[in-house]
Amino acid sequence: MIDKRVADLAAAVAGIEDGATVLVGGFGDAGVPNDLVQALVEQGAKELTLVGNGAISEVVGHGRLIAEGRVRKFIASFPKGRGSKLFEPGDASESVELEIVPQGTLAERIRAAGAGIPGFYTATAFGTPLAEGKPTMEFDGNQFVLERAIQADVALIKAKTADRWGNLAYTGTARNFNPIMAMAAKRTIAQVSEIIDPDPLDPEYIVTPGIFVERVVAVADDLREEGRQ
Amino acid sequence: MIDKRVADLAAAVAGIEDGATVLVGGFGDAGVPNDLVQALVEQGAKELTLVGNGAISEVVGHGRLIAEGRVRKFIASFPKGRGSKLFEPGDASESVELEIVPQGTLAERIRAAGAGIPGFYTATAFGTPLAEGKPTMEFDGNQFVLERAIQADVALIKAKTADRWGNLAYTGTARNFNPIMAMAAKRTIAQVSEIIDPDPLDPEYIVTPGIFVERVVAVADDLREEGRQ
Amino acid sequence: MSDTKPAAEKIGLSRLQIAWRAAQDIADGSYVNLGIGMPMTIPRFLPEGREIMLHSENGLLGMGPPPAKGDEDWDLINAGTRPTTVLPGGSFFHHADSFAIVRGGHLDISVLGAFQISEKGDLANWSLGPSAARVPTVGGAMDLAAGAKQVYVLTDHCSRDGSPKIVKQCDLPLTGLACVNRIYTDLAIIDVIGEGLVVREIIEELSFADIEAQTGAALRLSDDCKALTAPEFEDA
Amino acid sequence: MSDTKPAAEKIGLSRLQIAWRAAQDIADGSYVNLGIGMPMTIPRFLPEGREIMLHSENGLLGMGPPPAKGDEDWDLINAGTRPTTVLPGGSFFHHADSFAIVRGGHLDISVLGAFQISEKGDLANWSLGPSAARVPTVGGAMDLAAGAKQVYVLTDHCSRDGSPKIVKQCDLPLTGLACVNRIYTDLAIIDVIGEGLVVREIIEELSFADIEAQTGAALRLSDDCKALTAPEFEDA
Repeated sequence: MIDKRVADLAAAVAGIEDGATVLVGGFGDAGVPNDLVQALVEQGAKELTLVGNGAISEVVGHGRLIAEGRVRKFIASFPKGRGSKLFEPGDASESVELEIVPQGTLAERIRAAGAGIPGFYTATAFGTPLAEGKPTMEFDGNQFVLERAIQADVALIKAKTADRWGNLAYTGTARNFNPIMAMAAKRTIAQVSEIIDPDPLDPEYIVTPGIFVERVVAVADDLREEGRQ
Repeated sequence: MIDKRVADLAAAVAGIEDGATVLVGGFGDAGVPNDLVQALVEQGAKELTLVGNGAISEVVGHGRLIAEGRVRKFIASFPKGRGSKLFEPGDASESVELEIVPQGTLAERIRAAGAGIPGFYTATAFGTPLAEGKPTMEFDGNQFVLERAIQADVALIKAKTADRWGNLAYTGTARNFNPIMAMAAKRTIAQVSEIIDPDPLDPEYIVTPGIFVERVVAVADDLREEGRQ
Repeated sequence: MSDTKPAAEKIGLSRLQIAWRAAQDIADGSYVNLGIGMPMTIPRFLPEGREIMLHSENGLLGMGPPPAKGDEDWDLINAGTRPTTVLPGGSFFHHADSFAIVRGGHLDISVLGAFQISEKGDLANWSLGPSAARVPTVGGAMDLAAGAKQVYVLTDHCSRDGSPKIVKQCDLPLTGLACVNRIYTDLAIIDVIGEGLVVREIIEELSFADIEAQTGAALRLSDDCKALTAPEFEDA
Repeated sequence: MSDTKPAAEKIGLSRLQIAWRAAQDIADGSYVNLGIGMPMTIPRFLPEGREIMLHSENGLLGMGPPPAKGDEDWDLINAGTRPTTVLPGGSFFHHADSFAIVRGGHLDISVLGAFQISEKGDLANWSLGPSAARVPTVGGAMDLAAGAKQVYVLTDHCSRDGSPKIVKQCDLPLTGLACVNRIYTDLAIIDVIGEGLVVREIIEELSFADIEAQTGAALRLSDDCKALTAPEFEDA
């Protein structure tokens, strides 16, 4: 029987190893698996390569892992969001290696990993500092940059509803990076507001098929930064 | 005001030019825009480059265009489906140039065109006759083939439900190539079983956002091969 | 001496007026992405009777106005991470699909801010250089610059120190090469076409020579150059 | 003379028995794609109590049994274009997402047919060569060969003319290089591992030498080689 449900957050993040590449979903306050991140902080994994759009806070989400000193490298498009106190001189985050990636390229590099595409060409960033050192190729008279897939060990994602097969549905703009991160990691762990059972999700309305998901954990009252419930 | 609805099939296919590259959706009997194809036959465009999974029949769909002598080149993974009488010696289709593409590569080449990716690398077909003459590249010790986007002038697709904004929802495996073809063409024309109005489709359940669609036409009693309604 | 400086500071469009003017050029039925800052004020100035679909790169097409206080849904936010709403006909999608819309050339217009624009339409708008800040942030700017059918830039004509923002060649880190199609400033509207920069509209207080004096690149005057005007607005 | 030939034709597993034997090796919870032909008969032989999600590359995960006559929905078909059903927990997706599942390495097992398999695990199963038919058809075979975590091949050990299908090097057009992990035939089960072909099971009627005689490539005998057996089935 297929049953991706795990009992609690500790079980959800068990086995994530030091040095892992970890995708963390979300954009702004929407779709960030804050509870899984908190569980990962408690689990103790360190020297992580963290991949996500950016840290909007040092209290929850991506920024929490950075503030706790668990991140060796951060691959992001907007690493320091409005209101974040990270990356200030003297801060613990100062030693974090940063790789800045255009947001669309970041999304496509993640999706590529999930789709078995090791590299692809894009016009984005051609001729800019963010394409420096990257191979280029001309197609039909225009220049493009070769971008590589971002393979990951673990994805921590958030969705609204799951079933025991690990199928996921989202809400609003909380979808963002979560469905593509689910595809890109060897092990995808989803926190959801609700797990329906025994009936499955409607097959027409599933955004992430359960094949991409290893564990789901229900967190009804999810952790949010104050005033952003 | 945005209103993608057109009155009839003739209006839907108006303006498609000789020599156009035309994507036609569907797999098997599911999701093939047979009525749009029939309208295109009547409209008269010829010398077409046709792109689709394959022709399962010479009576409807892709095969109809081929049987009518409108196709110069056919890019397909399974050009002659079970039961098709095309491509027999002496047949009018004998002069059609064929480009055989692995089904997943075909899908990804179409999606790439819609996503602004002129080329990508894939393991599929490496070392086989279908990769002959194509550039290759090594990533992490493995060999991959460079595949090019399939840019198109027109996509003829089929969906189940539309709204006036051109948003589309599908049913079952009739989804297949239709959503990615919608992204890949300069002009996407959709036949649907029903156009709802004035209420729009639920934004959570839309598979093809209306930005990818130029025209929608309602065909309640769609053309199918006998016994496959 | 003392009466010229205040006058020079007063002339030209306000930031809201620049946004208003750009809004007039967005046709009915357009699909548009609005960058952070001045571009985001465009929606309140869209002429009535036009239905324009706003794209928010975090996965939303058909973005509506901000919600009323108390109605915020923090799972429905805009690219600036603030709560927003969805209009009838809107849709949600994931980030790769959202940037397929951008990078695949499906947006009619992307409206961006600028630090510098070159005479070839190169844009610099994401970084003031390696020394300016410890943490660079690019977001979707490079995708929006490279991908949209038309890129409009909304900017003050000159920096606060008076130096031109429209230059022969950008010295700040680039966002994209030859990507800008039209520049709306407080003083003029300038198109980037194959041969260079063409001035389409100038505020009534200034001459073409005045615009040239405040621009760091060669300009051509359009044959049918018009007066750049806008209604007065109270700043919110 | 006359009593050896009929005996030689009778020994070995039937096509249904080969499918049955392969089905026993598919673990509970596996995600599996079944190719056209012999692989498609596997579902009826899956041991009870195992929940296995079948992937159909035309956009379906959780494929069920064929519908009852009269219940066909021609918008819900399998990769062989015949009506099918969807089981609880199933989902629909478009072709690029469906092949992302295949090519991204998410399927546990892809089960394919074969014309030839080389000792390195090269597979030829899509074309009998340029002269054989005017119209080549490849479908998803190359994606399934390249993408799945494990590729199982179900095949008769020899062609109808008695020539071996397991060969040193394929002379038919390849489907994929070094992609096959395990071969189920009417006579044996053979694993492709780094060093070559290892025989895991042989039918009781034959010896390792017999298998070698019907194989065109070097074989090694597994230390714990077992008897290959299967229950009897009536052909449908």
